[in-house]
Amino acid sequence: MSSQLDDMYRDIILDHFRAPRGKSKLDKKDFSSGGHNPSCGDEIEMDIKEENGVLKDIHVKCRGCAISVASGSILAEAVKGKPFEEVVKIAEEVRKILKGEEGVLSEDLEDVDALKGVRKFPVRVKCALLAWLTLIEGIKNYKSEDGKENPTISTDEDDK
Amino acid sequence: MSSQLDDMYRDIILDHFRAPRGKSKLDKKDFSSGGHNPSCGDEIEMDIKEENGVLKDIHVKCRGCAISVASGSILAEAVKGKPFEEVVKIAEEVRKILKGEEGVLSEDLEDVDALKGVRKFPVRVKCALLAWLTLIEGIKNYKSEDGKENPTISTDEDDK
Amino acid sequence: MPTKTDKRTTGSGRNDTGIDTNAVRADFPILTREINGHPLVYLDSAASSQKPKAVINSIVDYYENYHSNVHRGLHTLAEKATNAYENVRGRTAQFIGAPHVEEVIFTRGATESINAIASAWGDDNVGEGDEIVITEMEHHANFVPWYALAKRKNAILKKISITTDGQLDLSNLSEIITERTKVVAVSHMSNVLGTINPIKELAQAAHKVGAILVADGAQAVPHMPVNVSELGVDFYAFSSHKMLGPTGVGVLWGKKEILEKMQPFLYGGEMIREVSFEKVTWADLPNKFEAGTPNIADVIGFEAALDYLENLGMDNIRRHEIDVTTYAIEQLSKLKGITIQGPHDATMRGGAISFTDADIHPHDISTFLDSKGIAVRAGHHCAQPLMRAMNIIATARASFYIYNDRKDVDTLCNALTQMRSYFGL
Amino acid sequence: MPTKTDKRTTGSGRNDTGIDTNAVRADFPILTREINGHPLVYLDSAASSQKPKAVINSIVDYYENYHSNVHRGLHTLAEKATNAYENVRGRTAQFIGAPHVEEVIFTRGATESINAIASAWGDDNVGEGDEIVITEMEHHANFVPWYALAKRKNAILKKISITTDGQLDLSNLSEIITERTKVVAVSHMSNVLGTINPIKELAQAAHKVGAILVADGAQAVPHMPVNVSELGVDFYAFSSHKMLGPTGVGVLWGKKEILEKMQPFLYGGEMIREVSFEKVTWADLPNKFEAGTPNIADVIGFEAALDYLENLGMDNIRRHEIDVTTYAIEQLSKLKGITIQGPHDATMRGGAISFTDADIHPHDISTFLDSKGIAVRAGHHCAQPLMRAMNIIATARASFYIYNDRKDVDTLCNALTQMRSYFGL
Ligand SMILES: Cc1ncc(COP(=O)(O)O)c(C=O)c1O
Ligand SMILES: Cc1ncc(COP(=O)(O)O)c(C=O)c1O
Repeated sequence: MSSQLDDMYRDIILDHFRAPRGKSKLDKKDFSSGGHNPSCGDEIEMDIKEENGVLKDIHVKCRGCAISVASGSILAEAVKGKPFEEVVKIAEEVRKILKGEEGVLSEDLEDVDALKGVRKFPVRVKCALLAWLTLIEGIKNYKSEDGKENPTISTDEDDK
Repeated sequence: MSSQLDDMYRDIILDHFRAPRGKSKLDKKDFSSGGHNPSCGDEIEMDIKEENGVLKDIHVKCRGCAISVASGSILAEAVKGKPFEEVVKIAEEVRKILKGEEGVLSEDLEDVDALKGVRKFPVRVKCALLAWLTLIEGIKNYKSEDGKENPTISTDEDDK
Repeated sequence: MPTKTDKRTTGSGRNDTGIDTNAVRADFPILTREINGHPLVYLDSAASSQKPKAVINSIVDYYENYHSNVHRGLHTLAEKATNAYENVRGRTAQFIGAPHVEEVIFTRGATESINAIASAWGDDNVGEGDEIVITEMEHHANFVPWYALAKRKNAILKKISITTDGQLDLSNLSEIITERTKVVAVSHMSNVLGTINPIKELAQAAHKVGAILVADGAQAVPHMPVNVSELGVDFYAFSSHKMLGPTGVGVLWGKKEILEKMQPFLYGGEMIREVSFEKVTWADLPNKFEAGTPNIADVIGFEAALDYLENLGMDNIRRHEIDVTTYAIEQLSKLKGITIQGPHDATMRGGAISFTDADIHPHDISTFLDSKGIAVRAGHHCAQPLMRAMNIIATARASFYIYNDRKDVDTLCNALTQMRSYFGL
Repeated sequence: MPTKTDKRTTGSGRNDTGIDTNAVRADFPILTREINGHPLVYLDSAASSQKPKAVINSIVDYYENYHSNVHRGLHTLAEKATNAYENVRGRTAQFIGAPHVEEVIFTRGATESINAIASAWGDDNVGEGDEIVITEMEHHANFVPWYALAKRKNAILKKISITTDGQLDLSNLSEIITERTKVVAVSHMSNVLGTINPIKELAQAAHKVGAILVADGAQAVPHMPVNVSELGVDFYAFSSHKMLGPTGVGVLWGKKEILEKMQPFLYGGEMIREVSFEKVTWADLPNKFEAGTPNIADVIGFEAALDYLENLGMDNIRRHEIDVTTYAIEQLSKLKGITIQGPHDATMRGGAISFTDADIHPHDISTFLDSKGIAVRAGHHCAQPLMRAMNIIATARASFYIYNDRKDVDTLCNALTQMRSYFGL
């Protein structure tokens, strides 16, 4: 079943784990969002720069397992430069896919697609989800409250 | 194993069950004692007449199973006319015997001896014990407090 | 597998109720036993049912092949055990018509389930002068927790009395369930009288005054189709061991909205989200109510019991029991000295039949029957208030289940006749 | 019976500690399983141990031959079941050196045992401003119940900190345990660090100020000789499932004088003497604390576990685990990137070894090891306060028991080495 192991830890995932993208801090951020996973201990923080409804730049700091780190890194790469509307749509599709529902990803999101392997390890799904849920929550919060407060989400609520 | 059944319900026991002794009420009583067995529902009441340290007469009223009724009847017959000292001694020996310890009964107490068969049915031991413990408690109480109060004992405390 | 059951029947065990008793009996290893030289006639299922091979096997299979502690484990065994365990939650929800899986909480038994409600829900929702309504026919499990709550809170414990034929007396219900009532706790089926209580009506009466209804389903779930949504109750409690499942497992079902607001009743691992010296936060349903390592093996065994029951069909089981109960009441009624407690119409009751003999104490009845291989229970059946209301000390109780048939009734009645002559009556 | 164990060892499994691991392994059906194409190496016994055939068989034997509800039953099966069940109480008392049989209360697990103490004893004995002392290394089961009690009562939760090598820091004990202290609750052996705590000393310190000592023995009883009288504790709690026994059974041991004064924590059948609407009186020990139908089958299975352990000898088991733990610490220490938590001297600790990798998260460690058939646990091990104190998120934990040997350590270490290269480190 080492092949199943390789399904989860695909080369793309391991590559992101070893050299996470979005590492460099932003000179200026418009809002932040944080998330954690009490049962795993995974923690993520992200700073985001906005310009005209576009996610201009993102900094992701994740302390956790290979899956959560890789997922944060893949996210950073996938959403940078995209309009928030599209970003949220992608994040929602990823959530669906990880939860085993139908979800559609455009072809250029090959790395995001690599997260699919996690589905065979149900307990790890929330590790992969953490970054995406944190981003969705951050954007929602930024839009509704002009980012006055940093949300903190906990993926254990998505646990069952 | 019907023979084991017959061990408990010996002819002597069945005879006492069908025609309990000590049924007639006393014209005058010096003290009373009551006992019950909450888990079984067995209830016993006894009135006793004393004369010069001798248990002159006894009335036993028992509502319960064949064993408790027979035991009360056997008791009535066995203790009537005996000095309290001897009565208590007999009751203590019966207690020992029913609890599986060594106990000695004089030869004239053949009917009391018939209670031994109950020992093969541990859950029924307290039914056989009820009358004897109630008597012991009654005498103890009469001696210490001049019978001011009727004790009520509960053999469930002897349950384990 | 040839079993002793083959000997005991001359005809087929199948009756027109859809249950083939002979086939069922062959699934229960213990039923081939002899007791005191006679084939076991087990008429004590209301105390605890026997277990089919499938239930026993599923426990063995679990321990031999995939035992591990559940939750949080990332290794294969932990995942298998967790999936199997959580799967039973869904099966249970479906079995009792629960709308949400996470409303099913596994406890150690009906007693713990009811205690959990009385303490976790009760402590927060019942105050001084409030009223708690129970009935005269409750099992101590649905009596003492409410008595203790009333004591703790200076609340008032009120009772619905029983009629002479062992039904709830609802004639003055509006005086009993009032604006001060916070909870009505009622047994769905009496373990002594067999009476099936009108839970749906009582739930409506409770809701009208803003109270909740707690149903003790320990005797009902094993014997008839139960749908908590249709009943409209707020909490429902029952035990695995009375419905073919292992000992050590119970179910607490509660409405999601209520459970979500309710405080935990046991604290420890798995029921928390975050723990520090400063602050502890609870996990979501159902974990909030399942502190510590659950009884994994027996919950999994419980699923095999659910499968077995569903395979027979709860409607068929109910029909079968009405048939046997009708016959038993008919036959027992013919016997000299015997009085049957509770409703005599089997469609209004379950198959637990309490009876007394005019001259012989229930304990002697039980001991005598045991000498003939017949297991019945005798005593107050953990229902002392009911005994008091009926003004009897104790009863003997024969209770029937899927593996019993009319022949067992005949065996019982013959033995009871012999008994009276044995005691010289 | 030829099992896969035969393949995995070249020499004898016997070491000089008196435990023949190969013989032991042959008694555990699950250990012949393959996981992901590799023979199972089960290193998760601190979460839950595997079960020997004797334990499984005793459950089967019970259900197939003498299942019945216990107590009050007068028929043969009820008497057999009751005797068997009650017999285990005596065996358990003897196993932990309890002076009185009736001090042994069967619960559903260590978690419930501790909750019972914190609520039934705690509610009556801890008041506003009183102090509850726990330690930084407690399992949530011995943390959250005390936290909740402190909240309920406005009492103060104080902690004994840990030293950097994972021991209790007793340097300022007299400041922590004071005249206001009502209870000191301490794990006998840490499930994360393996540390064996000085229970006897702590009990003395507690008693000096009139407090009681509650020991969480969930990890200790399975792995070393425990004598509650010698320890001088007031309460002791543990679980069957971590010591070869079935899930769903725990033990609450308490001093007779204390238990006699303590209120019940569950109400229902069997725990009462008399019940009426006006008054309820409690049964004597131990029944007062065992409301409802107990987990009969698993308590009986638990006895088989006690037999198995006693047959091996708890002293031998302890010696065997010191041997394996010593070797494991030695070998793990050699690995690049691996840090071992807790005491490094195996005579001061049990066989649960938590470790971290500098670059790889414990969850990835566990998942990787699982792909090699090795079961270890990863996470906070229900000890978040300890994780915070050690400033780590989680650990991987390999825990050893009677069926593990030095070969298992080798298998683990080889896999950990492969792991680092798999993750490109
Ligand atoms: C009506 C009723 N309620 C509650 C219970 C308690 O169930 P348990 O002992 O399994 O907790 C019983 C069984 O004895 C019962 O018959
Ligand atoms: C130290 C310690 N205490 C308490 C517990 C709780 O035991 P259980 O989950 O069996 O109730 C555990 C096991 O997880 C433990 O390791």
